[in-house]
Amino acid sequence: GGNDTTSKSESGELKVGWLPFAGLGGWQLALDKGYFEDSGLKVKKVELRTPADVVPNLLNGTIDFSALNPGNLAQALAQGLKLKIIGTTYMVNNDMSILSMKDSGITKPKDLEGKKVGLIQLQNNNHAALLKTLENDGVDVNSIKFVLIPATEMPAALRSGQIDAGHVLYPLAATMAGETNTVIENMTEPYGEQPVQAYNIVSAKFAAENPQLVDKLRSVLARGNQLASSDKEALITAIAEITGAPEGLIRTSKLPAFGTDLKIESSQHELELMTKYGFLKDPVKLADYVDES
Amino acid sequence: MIKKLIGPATSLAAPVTLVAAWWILSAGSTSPYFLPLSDIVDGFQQTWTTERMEDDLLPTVRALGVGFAVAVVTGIATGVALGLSARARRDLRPITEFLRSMPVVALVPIGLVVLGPGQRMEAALVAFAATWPILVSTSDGVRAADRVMIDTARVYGVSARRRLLRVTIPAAMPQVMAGVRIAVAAAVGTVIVANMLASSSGLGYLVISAQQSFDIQETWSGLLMIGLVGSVLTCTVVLAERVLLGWHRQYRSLERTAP
Amino acid sequence: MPIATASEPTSEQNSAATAPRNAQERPVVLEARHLGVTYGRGRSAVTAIGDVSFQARAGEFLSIVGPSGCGKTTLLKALSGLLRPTTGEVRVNGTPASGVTPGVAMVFQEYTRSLMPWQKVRANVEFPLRGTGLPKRELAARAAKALSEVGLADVGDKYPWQLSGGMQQRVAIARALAFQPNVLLMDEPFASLDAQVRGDLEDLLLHVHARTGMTIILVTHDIDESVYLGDRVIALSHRPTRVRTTIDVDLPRPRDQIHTKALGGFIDLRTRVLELIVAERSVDPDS
Amino acid sequence: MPIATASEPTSEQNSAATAPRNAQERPVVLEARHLGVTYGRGRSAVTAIGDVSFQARAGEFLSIVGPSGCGKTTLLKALSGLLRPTTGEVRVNGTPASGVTPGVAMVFQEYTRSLMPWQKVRANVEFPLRGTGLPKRELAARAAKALSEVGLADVGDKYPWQLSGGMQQRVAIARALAFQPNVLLMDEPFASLDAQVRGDLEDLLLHVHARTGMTIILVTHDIDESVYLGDRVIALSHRPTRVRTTIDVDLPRPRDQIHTKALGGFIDLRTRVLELIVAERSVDPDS
Amino acid sequence: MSTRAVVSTASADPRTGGMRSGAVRRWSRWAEPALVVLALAACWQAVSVLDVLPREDFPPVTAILQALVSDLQTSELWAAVGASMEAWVLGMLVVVSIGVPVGMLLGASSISYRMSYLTLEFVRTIPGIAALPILLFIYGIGQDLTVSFVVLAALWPLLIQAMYGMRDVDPVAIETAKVYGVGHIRRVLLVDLPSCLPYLSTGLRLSGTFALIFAIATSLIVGGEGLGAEMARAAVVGDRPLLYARVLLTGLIGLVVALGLTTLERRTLRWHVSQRGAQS
Ligand SMILES: Nc1ncnc2c1ncn2[C@@H]1O[C@H](COP(=O)(O)OP(=O)(O)OP(=O)(O)O)[C@@H](O)[C@H]1O
Ligand SMILES: Nc1ncnc2c1ncn2[C@@H]1O[C@H](COP(=O)(O)OP(=O)(O)OP(=O)(O)O)[C@@H](O)[C@H]1O
Ligand SMILES: [Mg+2]
Ligand SMILES: [Mg+2]
Repeated sequence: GGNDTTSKSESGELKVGWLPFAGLGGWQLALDKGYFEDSGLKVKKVELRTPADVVPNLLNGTIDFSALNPGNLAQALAQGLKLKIIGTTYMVNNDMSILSMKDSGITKPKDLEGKKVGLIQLQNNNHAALLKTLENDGVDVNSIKFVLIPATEMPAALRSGQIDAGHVLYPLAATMAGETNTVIENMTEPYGEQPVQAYNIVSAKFAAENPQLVDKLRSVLARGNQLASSDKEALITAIAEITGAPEGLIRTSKLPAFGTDLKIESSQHELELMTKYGFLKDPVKLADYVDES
Repeated sequence: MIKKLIGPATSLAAPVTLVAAWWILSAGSTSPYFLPLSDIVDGFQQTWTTERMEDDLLPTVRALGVGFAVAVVTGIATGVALGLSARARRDLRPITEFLRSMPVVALVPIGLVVLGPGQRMEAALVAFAATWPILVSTSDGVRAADRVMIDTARVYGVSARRRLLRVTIPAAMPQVMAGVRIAVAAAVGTVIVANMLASSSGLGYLVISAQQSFDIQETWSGLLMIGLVGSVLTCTVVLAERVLLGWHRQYRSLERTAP
Repeated sequence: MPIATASEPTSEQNSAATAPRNAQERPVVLEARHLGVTYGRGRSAVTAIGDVSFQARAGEFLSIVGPSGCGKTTLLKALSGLLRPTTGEVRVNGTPASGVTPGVAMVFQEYTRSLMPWQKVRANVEFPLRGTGLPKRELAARAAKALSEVGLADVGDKYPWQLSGGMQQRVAIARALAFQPNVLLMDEPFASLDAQVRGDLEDLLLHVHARTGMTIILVTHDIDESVYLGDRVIALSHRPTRVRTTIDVDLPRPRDQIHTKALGGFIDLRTRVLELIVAERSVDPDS
Repeated sequence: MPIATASEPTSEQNSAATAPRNAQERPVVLEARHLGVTYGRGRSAVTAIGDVSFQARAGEFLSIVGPSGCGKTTLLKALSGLLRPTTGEVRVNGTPASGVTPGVAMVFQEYTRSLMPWQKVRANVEFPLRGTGLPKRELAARAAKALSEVGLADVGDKYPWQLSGGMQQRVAIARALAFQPNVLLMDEPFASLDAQVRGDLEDLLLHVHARTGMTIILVTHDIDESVYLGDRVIALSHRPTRVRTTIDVDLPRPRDQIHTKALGGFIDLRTRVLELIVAERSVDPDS
Repeated sequence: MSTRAVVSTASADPRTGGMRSGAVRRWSRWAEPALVVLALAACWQAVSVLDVLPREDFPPVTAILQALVSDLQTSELWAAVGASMEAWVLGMLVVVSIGVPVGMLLGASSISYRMSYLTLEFVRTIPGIAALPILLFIYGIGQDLTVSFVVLAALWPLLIQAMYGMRDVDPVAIETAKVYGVGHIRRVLLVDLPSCLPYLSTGLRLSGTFALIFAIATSLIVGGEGLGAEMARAAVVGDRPLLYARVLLTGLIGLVVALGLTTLERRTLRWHVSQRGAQS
């Protein structure tokens, strides 16, 4: 089994499970501005590829903290995996759209009926939100075929006509500007304004053994997010650093929002929707897993 | 009579012992990823309903079967060609070695764009990945075929085609079969990767979605099923091998039994 | 080789069977012209055959003798077209040979390795006949006959590696006989046989030769055998090989073990060949 | 086999060299007791050896003759311990053998396949000696001596597959000689050699035998050879094999090609053996 | 490729090669493969330029090469390649030290073969990638995980080839060694191992490539350091020329590894039938 996370001495190095998402802009700023050092913390990035990799690495101590979306988080908690929420990483900011190619003739949700739609993950909170949006528009969702397409291949799949519409992430969406129609502007609309897209997560064991460390971490990450929400230029630089995309491209992309509110309520609503569509068996109460300072 | 029973008994002994050990050792496990074997078995039964088999097992098996069959044919055909001609081998080496070292993940985009997500793409990727081990082994086996035997056929004016089919290929058969067996693992791996990355159903999809929703029990069910599918494919290959290489087994086992 | 000449030996063979046994009148089937074979290149090159020329006429029985390692096997390979000579050429029916000569059968010295281990004995014997368009029945009949001629009527259903060395050698001979070639090349075909079987097979060969009029070139290290069987004995020198002498064997045919070997001529001939061979140094000159 | 008995032959061999050549007095080194070997099981079973018993005394030279496919190779394999007999037993120095007998060398009938193609000739000859603790120098010297004795002093640096059939056979013989075994088993070791080389090697064998007093069991299909070399000739019957007769060869030693073969006793003996063999049916009884 | 054409070239005597002059031979040894490569590159160029496949997603060769050249000048790339190659070397060390002895052991005796065979066949066909969740939990992201993937993928080809090779050792060679009293260990080293070499060499070439694929792809699939992670980086921002430059680099490394192993093979198998043609 995994190595032990015996209590980290206060001087110990923290390992962050890093994902190449713009949503980690606040964290990047905290790193760049030396907020960790200010609190006497040292951090090391461990690069991960997908949110699913976060949990096992947290549990076996390869990483100490990371970010996880509410859907995956709920699924993990429902399986009895011991995790704690210690803050908000970032929020959706009208930045998740369904696009189609200009010449496809698909311009509105109704046009998607009987078509193939590419998603980067199936049966998660975003998928549930999309279904709800479509239903709200009176679309027969059963006639739509949702297919899994790797995020990086979404533009290619659209261009070659293998899918009719799809969820294109930033900054890739920006590279397709001019080629596409926006079929659905904001697919997370059913979750309200700026729902939380990822929470700061630690393992329950880590939280129990290092309460002071967690407190420090919480405040450092909050400081980063505050800067991210107030200083757009700094944020763009940070995102450029994370994704490697040119700043110009980022400037033309929609960007996520940063804040510190936990918004557990709206997340709980997401879980209910997921349960409704059968993506989640057990809508755990997220509030029970928040690690209060 | 007893001899007949001892054979299967020895081959079953190790797996039975291992499973028993696993069962006992895992019984009290509390680790979230290492479930007690009893839970895994329960999960396996729950997961693999008829419906689930149709949705997730069948497409994968079909893509695997088609892709593998294509790989066997193209692998042997090209392998024989390359084994026979030093010049073709030399001229194509940069290309074959280059393609052979392509990770399937890097090829998914091309498959996706050309064939679209689905079984056709999966089968094509399987065919691609599984061809190489067969090709390499076949070409090596053909090169190693005994000269005296081939010269015999040549002298008797046996046509090139018959010489190939009746002398060179049978002589290369032990190597070819080794390649085919290696290809089984490559094929299963590839179909799972393709499933995971760009399919909305299938065994790989089941595992990845179980993983993403942290359903460890279902992950294990998927894993076991993958092992089973692979084993069935291997058994088919082994059966084919028994038919094709029956002589070889007798030939070699005979002297091996001497003290 | 053009097809026209390829079919020639057949007609010649038929005529040879009835034609007068005057060797000089019959056409040349196989000819070596200043043949030379060198293995390898550069410093490690070994010249196996230096310069060998001779002719084999249709229906002739040629024995070739020579010291161990002198290049007899190499010569047979060159004659059959398996090996391209380094210098000189092989002519088949007067035309320079290119590739393997059709209608040739060969019994290899490495007989164990020339049998396919995955085929049973019968299939091994039938193997060269398959794909020639011969009806299945005829094919099976020929194989069965050849096997019983070499005294192996009952092993058709065994694998070659289930047989003794001598039996395997006989299977290889049966294969050559069943093929009914125009030219039969044999590389020490009786090496692993006991005296009795060897004698029987020598007589079988004489019989087949008389019946079909095929051209036979036999490499042997048994002087008695070379004289007993051949129309001519070609004695080769040490490496790099040349033809040392050619001895015409003017013993009457049909021959048989008892009478022929008792003839004064036979004794004289074998002594002559023996002397020739002893005159060569007993082992490689460079040893 | 216990080590104590394993080392015995060496002392016996030394004493044998000096001891009076009275066969009856010397200890039995190798003994076959009601030996039987059956290949396969059930319907396809082939009984190669029916019931064979004989003894080989220290320093004795035994020739074994028998028709092709009768089980001579099988017998040698059983004697060496490579093959476990189906019935009966092999005794080494009076103890039932289990596994391969130490101090035995064997020249295989399939000599081509018994040479390792990845080793050059010299390494092939040295192969059994390596790991015996022999100093490198001694090892190289023995190999070189053995190679030159068989007339192959200059091919040490070639691979076996670069040699002719007869040369490969001589390499296999050189390997056995360099090993300096207590018991030497040879399976038609001269089959691929020309008369001259064959005669030379026969004499070499006689010489080595006289010098070291090793026990030699030679399978051959050449009657002259069996009588010329052996102290006794064991004639085997057809399959399932039994010992047909044992003939004591009371020709004086040292022997040599010219004088021994001219002796009246030699001619008589070879005729007797020949008659015995001819009395057996020429080919397998079931054919 | 038609069988007939290939067979006719093959049936020509290998010695015919000797007829051609050395210069021509040397020229054709490099020129012909190069021409084949050029032809294929030209095909891709055409496919891309003519928009048979979307040009944005499948950039022309020229753009890929440009990206490769500039990429090769960054130290990040070399660090990534270094990490991947380290995983390859470590993985191969484990693979060789387990695969060869275990494979030979299994092939040597029918009893050990029978006993292990079902278990092995089952375990072997579960691809490492499917066991990702479990492995990830055991090792966490990092070089250990990559190496374990490499081993899982590359062990079997070598092991199976070793097994088959062992079953194909000439019985007469074994009997020869036995009769001369060559001990067990020496027999394995001096008879079995060299006999198996042709098989092992095939296995090594297969394993080497599998190992390389996984040494690189693991960081593409699960993250961590390596060339795969660099590919992912290029993919995330949609820089296709750079992505394909890195894929191309993967293939080039594969080529180098394969040529290295082939050279090794030519050295160690000088005696083997498959190499003899080259000498005569
Ligand atoms: N592996 C085997 N499986 C089945 N039968 C075998 C096997 N090896 C030998 N035999 C049979 O056993 C008999 C004796 O074979 P063996 O090789 O001992 O004969 P031999 O006396 O050495 O003959 P030769 O003089 O031709 O070499 C033969 O009839 C042969 O068919
Ligand atoms: N593949 C090869 N490579 C290099 N040298 C070879 C090769 N084959 C044969 N030779 C050499 O060519 C010479 C003649 O060999 P060949 O086999 O023709 O002799 P042979 O007359 O048949 O001898 P034997 O009576 O012993 O069978 C030998 O000296 C041998 O070493
Ligand atoms: Mg020869
Ligand atoms: Mg024998």
